Amino acid sequence: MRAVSEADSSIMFGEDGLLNELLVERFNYCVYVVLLLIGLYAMIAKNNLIKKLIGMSIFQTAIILFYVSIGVKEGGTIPIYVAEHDPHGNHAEHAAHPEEANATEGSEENATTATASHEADHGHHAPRSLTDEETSGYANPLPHVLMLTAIVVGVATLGVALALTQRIYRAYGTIEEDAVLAAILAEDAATVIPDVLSTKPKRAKAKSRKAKQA
Amino acid sequence: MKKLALAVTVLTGVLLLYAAQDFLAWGDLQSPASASPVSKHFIADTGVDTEVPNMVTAVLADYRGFDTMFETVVIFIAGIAIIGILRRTGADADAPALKRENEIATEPDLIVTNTVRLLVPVIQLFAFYVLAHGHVSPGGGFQGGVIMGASFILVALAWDLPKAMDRLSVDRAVMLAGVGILIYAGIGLFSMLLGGEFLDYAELSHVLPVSSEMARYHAMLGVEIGVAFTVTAVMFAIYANLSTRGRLEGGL
Amino acid sequence: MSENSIALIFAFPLFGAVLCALVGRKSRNLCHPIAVASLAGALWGGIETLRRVIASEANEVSYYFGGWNADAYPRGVGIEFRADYLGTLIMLVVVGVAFLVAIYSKLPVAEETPEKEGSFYTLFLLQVTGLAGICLTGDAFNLYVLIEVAALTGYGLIAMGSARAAAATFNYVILGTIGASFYLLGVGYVYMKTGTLNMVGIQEVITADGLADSAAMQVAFVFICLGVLIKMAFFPFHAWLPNAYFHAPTATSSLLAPLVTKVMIYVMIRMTLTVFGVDFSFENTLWTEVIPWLVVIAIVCAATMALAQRDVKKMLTYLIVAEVGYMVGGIWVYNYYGFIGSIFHVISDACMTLCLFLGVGIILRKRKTTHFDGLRGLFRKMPFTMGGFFVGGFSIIGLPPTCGFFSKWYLITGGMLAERWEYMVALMFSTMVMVVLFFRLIERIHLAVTESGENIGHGHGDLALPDSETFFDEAHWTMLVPLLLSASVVLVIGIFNQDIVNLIQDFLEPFDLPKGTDR
Amino acid sequence: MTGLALFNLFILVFMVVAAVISLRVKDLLTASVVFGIYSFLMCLLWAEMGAVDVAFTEAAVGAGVSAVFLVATVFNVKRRSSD
Amino acid sequence: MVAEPTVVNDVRPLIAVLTPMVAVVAIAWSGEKRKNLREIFTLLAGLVQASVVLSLTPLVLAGNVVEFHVWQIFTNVPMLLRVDGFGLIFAAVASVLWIATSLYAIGYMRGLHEHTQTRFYSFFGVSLCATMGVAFSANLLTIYFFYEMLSVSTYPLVTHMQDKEARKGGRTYLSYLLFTSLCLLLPALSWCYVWLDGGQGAMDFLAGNSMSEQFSGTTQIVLLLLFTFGFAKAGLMPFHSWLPNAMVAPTPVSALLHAVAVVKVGVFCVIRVYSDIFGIEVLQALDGEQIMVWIACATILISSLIALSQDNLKRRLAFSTIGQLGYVVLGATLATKQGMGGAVLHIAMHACGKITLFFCAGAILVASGKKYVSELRGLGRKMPFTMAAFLIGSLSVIGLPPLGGFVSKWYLVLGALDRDYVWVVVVLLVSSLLNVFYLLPVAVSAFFRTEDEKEGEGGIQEAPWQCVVPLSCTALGCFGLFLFSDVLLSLAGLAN
Repeated sequence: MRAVSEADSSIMFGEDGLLNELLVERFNYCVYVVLLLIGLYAMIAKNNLIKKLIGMSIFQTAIILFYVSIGVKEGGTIPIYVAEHDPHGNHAEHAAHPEEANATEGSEENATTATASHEADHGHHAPRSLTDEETSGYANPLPHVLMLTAIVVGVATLGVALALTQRIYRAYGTIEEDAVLAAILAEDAATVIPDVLSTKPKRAKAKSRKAKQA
Repeated sequence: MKKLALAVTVLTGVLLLYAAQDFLAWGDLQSPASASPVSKHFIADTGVDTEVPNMVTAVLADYRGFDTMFETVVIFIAGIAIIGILRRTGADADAPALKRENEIATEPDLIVTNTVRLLVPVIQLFAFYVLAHGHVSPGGGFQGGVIMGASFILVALAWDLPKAMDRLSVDRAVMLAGVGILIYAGIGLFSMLLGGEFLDYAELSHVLPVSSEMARYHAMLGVEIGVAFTVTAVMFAIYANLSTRGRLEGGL
Repeated sequence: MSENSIALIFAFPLFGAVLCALVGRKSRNLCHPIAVASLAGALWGGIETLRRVIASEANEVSYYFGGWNADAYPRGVGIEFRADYLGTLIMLVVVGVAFLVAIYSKLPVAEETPEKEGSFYTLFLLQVTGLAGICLTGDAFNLYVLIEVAALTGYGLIAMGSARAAAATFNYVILGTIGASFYLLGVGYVYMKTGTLNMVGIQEVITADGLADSAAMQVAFVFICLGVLIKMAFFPFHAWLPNAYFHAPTATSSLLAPLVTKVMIYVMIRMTLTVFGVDFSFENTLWTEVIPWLVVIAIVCAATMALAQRDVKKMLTYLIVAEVGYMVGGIWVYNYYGFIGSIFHVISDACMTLCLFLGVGIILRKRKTTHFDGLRGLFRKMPFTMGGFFVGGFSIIGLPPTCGFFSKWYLITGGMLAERWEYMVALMFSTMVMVVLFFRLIERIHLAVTESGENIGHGHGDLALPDSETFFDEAHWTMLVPLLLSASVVLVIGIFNQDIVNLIQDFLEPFDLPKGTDR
Repeated sequence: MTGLALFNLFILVFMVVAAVISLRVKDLLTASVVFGIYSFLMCLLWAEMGAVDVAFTEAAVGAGVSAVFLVATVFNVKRRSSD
Repeated sequence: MVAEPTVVNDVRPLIAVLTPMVAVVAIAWSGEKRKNLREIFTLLAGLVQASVVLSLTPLVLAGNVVEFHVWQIFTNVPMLLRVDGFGLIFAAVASVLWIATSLYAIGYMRGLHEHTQTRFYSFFGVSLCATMGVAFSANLLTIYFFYEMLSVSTYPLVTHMQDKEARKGGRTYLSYLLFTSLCLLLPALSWCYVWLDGGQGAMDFLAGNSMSEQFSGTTQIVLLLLFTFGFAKAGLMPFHSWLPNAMVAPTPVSALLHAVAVVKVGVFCVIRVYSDIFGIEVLQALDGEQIMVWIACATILISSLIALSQDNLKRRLAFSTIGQLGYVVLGATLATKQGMGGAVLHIAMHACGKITLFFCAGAILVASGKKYVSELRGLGRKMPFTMAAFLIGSLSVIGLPPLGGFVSKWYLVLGALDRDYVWVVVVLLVSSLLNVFYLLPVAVSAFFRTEDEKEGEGGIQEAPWQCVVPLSCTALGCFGLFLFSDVLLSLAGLAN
């Protein structure tokens, strides 16, 4: 239903609709860029590890926003079949009236345009491939799928990174990058190379041998 | 560092704006992404191929099921990795714990606990609904799993971790996560052994009394359940480790 | 089963990993055999795949997960795996290397990450799954997912070690995420312009719609290249690599160091050749002029930094960075021999880096340090280990008949063909640096002289060692055998390089790269 | 439409504001919570764009679990941040 | 060199190359414990190798070349072993002298109680294998393989003493040899590989030279320079100073490797390139090729002058070697049949003479521990055989009949006259004079100057027989080479 109503409205207030579309569009892309840059900057510049990670999440969500914006279609509804395209119509009925099924084949085209005819043949059709104008009524599902994956990857990365933060805190007692670096440098300065090849006894032996020779 | 970051950011911004000149009109129906045969096929023929009304679920669990399998694996990895990182072994195990800055009062608050006691069943029921109804409405394995995991997390938040671990211990959570992956990959492998490609659910129609489309439909439910297992378990395991620095005792 | 060999490459390690996770807590010593067995299975699948690719007349085999094959449905509806010579060869290297490391890792894992075998081998196997998948996938977004699989497992594997390792890993996480996200962003732009994610589909659309001069596509290319360059630790972005690999547990660094950077090089080759296409990638004047000079800087700087190290393992990590420069350069000199060089160097460098890191692992285990001061007399203590180690070393230098010589030969030839003298000079420079590095090692091991130049001991070859270090005391066979195997692989690949290069040539033929015969 | 556009605008602006706040505030707990708000706004935006599943996931994962993870970590490490 | 020879396929070249490697395994297996067994293996390997090489002579004299295809390195560049006259001469010299040297080495190493002798003999075998490989290589890549193998395998021998002099020597040795071979030679090779139709024309020594039509004059000159200096084992100035530094090695090493095998490998490669890659006609047509002649002459004169100033006997011999190598390179650069012939001959002649001198130096060290020329006064009384051999060796190197050195120098002069470079003849004469000045005084002072009295009359105090026998044989060899020089010439296919 929603697809139809929006289509009507955009026909009715074309100017208005167009303006808004433009406004939204510009805003969307700009905001996606802005958020992405904010996140990127925070990832690199922030000194606090958790701040870095928040930046990371913002960075990723910005990219997701970009993908979702690709999938948007003018007047497209959510990618779930509306009732008259639902593959699971009443099959029993459909089996009962095969000729009606044939009739529906003919009456598909007006299915999208004439709202009245929907109730008539609702649920009376087998699963069928949608026509072009019907497909244009739905948002593009592929970016959504991709971004589901991206969100999950994002939270996984966040979790691992948070675990690392705690590990670092456990070892160095701080989560400020510069402090951690300082601690590491101190640690390096403190570590001595294990002297596995101490040659003291050998040396002595050698001396004694020389002494004997002399 | 700040200057470097600024430089990087500015460069990236310039690139992005340079690309922005090429953007298509908002929601353009003729944009390659929307007009490509692939996306057309998803919208037009999902019903025919799989009889699933929610295209996203169909694409997620069937057309791009391989992606989703590895997405689940990613969650699994995160769980294992976090346990591996925070687990204390050897000399590290009995290292004195750094004391928290602001220790929370230990005995749980009555109102909170009672509310949670009321809420948790509802949440879990809803989780099952989201999982099972994902074919025809928004939702699916991930969302259901996350909500389910959240219910356990809620218990741990209201009381403390052991209370939650009575219901789902971390070891058992790892088990559960593995089982989830086994379900997913197992269905894929099974359909391969039935003579199709890996994850080719249509082959399951040889053993299920349904058409190949409905086989895909049901198999998707199966893999979503697997995903839900893994996500539930791992979400809780991650929280359990993060909230207690891998010690798995005491509350937040 | 054979027609599903591609799926088996993943099925074996995947189920193996889950198994490790399930039995890991209870019976830890089961994990190692499980890992070895499942990798053996994967290896069989890989070899089977190569056999089928050679048998197929198009020299490539497609596998459609979920059965959404391209002739019944629009291409790119499902996820396609496309095994051609390039991908299959590198996938084989990945699985083979992982197999050797798995055998090798028994003792180091038990000693360095006690009580964590379950988690370790789970992540280990999933890492292999991810890397092998990257080599075969024909879907741009699936590639991203697999990159993240490899990255996350990598974080876990490295951070399992010391706290230092965790600190190093954090930088890796940040930079790795930036890299992967840049790649994702690039793929987003590509999808926006082409409407498909299938690599072949993208290529078709680019040529059909003439997208070569589209701003979005160019930016997409730049972002993808940037992302991959960060992931492969190309010089200005190398900051994460040395520390991460240096502090990582032995088994981890032996697995990651040979593979991760090389696989990313493969991604770059894949993107430039088959996704964006030769014309798009190399006819543009902007980056074809910039990147070769970046390469020169990268090689020179990395080699110089390697020169400054006093620790074998640290030195090797910088060598990896330098080698990355080689291969990127081989791509961007843009001609037939350059590409042969890069692809073959990916293979050979994986083998020789493996050889070196296995050797270093043994040294670390025997002497508790890899610092130069701890090396004296190792030729007498572990002749076989050091023999294998230096086969790898000579291969890095590029002495015949090790495989390093041949890959370097093709790279030099490519640079000469493109008349990229600066690139050749950089190659020569780093070659000499590596000569210095490895013969300095030989001196430290072989001679009885301190670095400042005083004699130790009383001459006549007395190395003045404590008695515990004087006599023959070889490494445990589980560590020695993989090392010697990898060393022999380095030699065999070198001696019979013609057979591999023939496959690479068959792969490169269709792209009609400049061959230089028409001068 | 106009209302929708305004709604959109409102969300976009507030998202940027939330992002900046969560990065600038010195108290990490506040930062985490504000980040949760940011995620929630993001999920509203996506829902409005027709990406219901993504919105759903983001609501559960981004605004829910991620925020909880952050909070959990913040409680286990220092709460104050230098920047 | 040989126009359209008949090719005989035979495995013997491979056997000759692999014999030392087999020996190495046996040597390493027998180890320090069973030293007699170990040294028997060494001698045995030498005998087998020499007999195999010599058994090829009749085939080659009949105008055939013996080939063995090992494996395919690149498309149309195989790993190919081929025995032609030139290669056979070099191989024969090296393998025969190896027998002498290993006998000598036994006496020397035992006499001085050296450490890790097993390592010493093993790497000696490896380097001999590499030398054979170079001698029998059929194309540039094959030759490059064995060339590098030789560089690396001689390093442990040079640093045998494992002290800081050894480190210095070893560093100079490797840095010179590897720098030149990796940074000059490799580009030159790949240059040929790229531009000369995928290698076949450029790489193989029988393919005839396609240089002149493919390359401009300047390119050819650059390639010529790259090749000549790339083979730095030829000791051409300014890439010569690795040789004196390598003298820290034990004397057998200096004797066989740094008077015969290694340095001769260098000049051998140079001659190969000049005669078989470029070809005499091309070189003669190539203007600017005189640069090479000048460099060679400069090397000869300068090194002789430096040799005069050296007091350490081995260093003096080393600089003399550099000068003599200059002769060989000169012969090649003259680019005439005579010149090439002279060069080929001089490899054999100088090998025999110079190894004698080194043996003597070693024997003196073993017997009396003396290293410096100034210490040798009156040593002739104590070590008559040694010093007699020394005298013969020096005369041969100086080039007096009836000794081998005379023949080769004679052909060099002829070659110079063919190109009517009179000044080259002058250079040759002057340098011979210098040879007289820095070699004869040693023998003379040994025989005719009375030693200072404090060391009483000890009668004859020779080095152990394992040392004396070989050096006497090689001394006699100098006469033999003079008599059979025409055989060598006909082997080189240059008899006129």
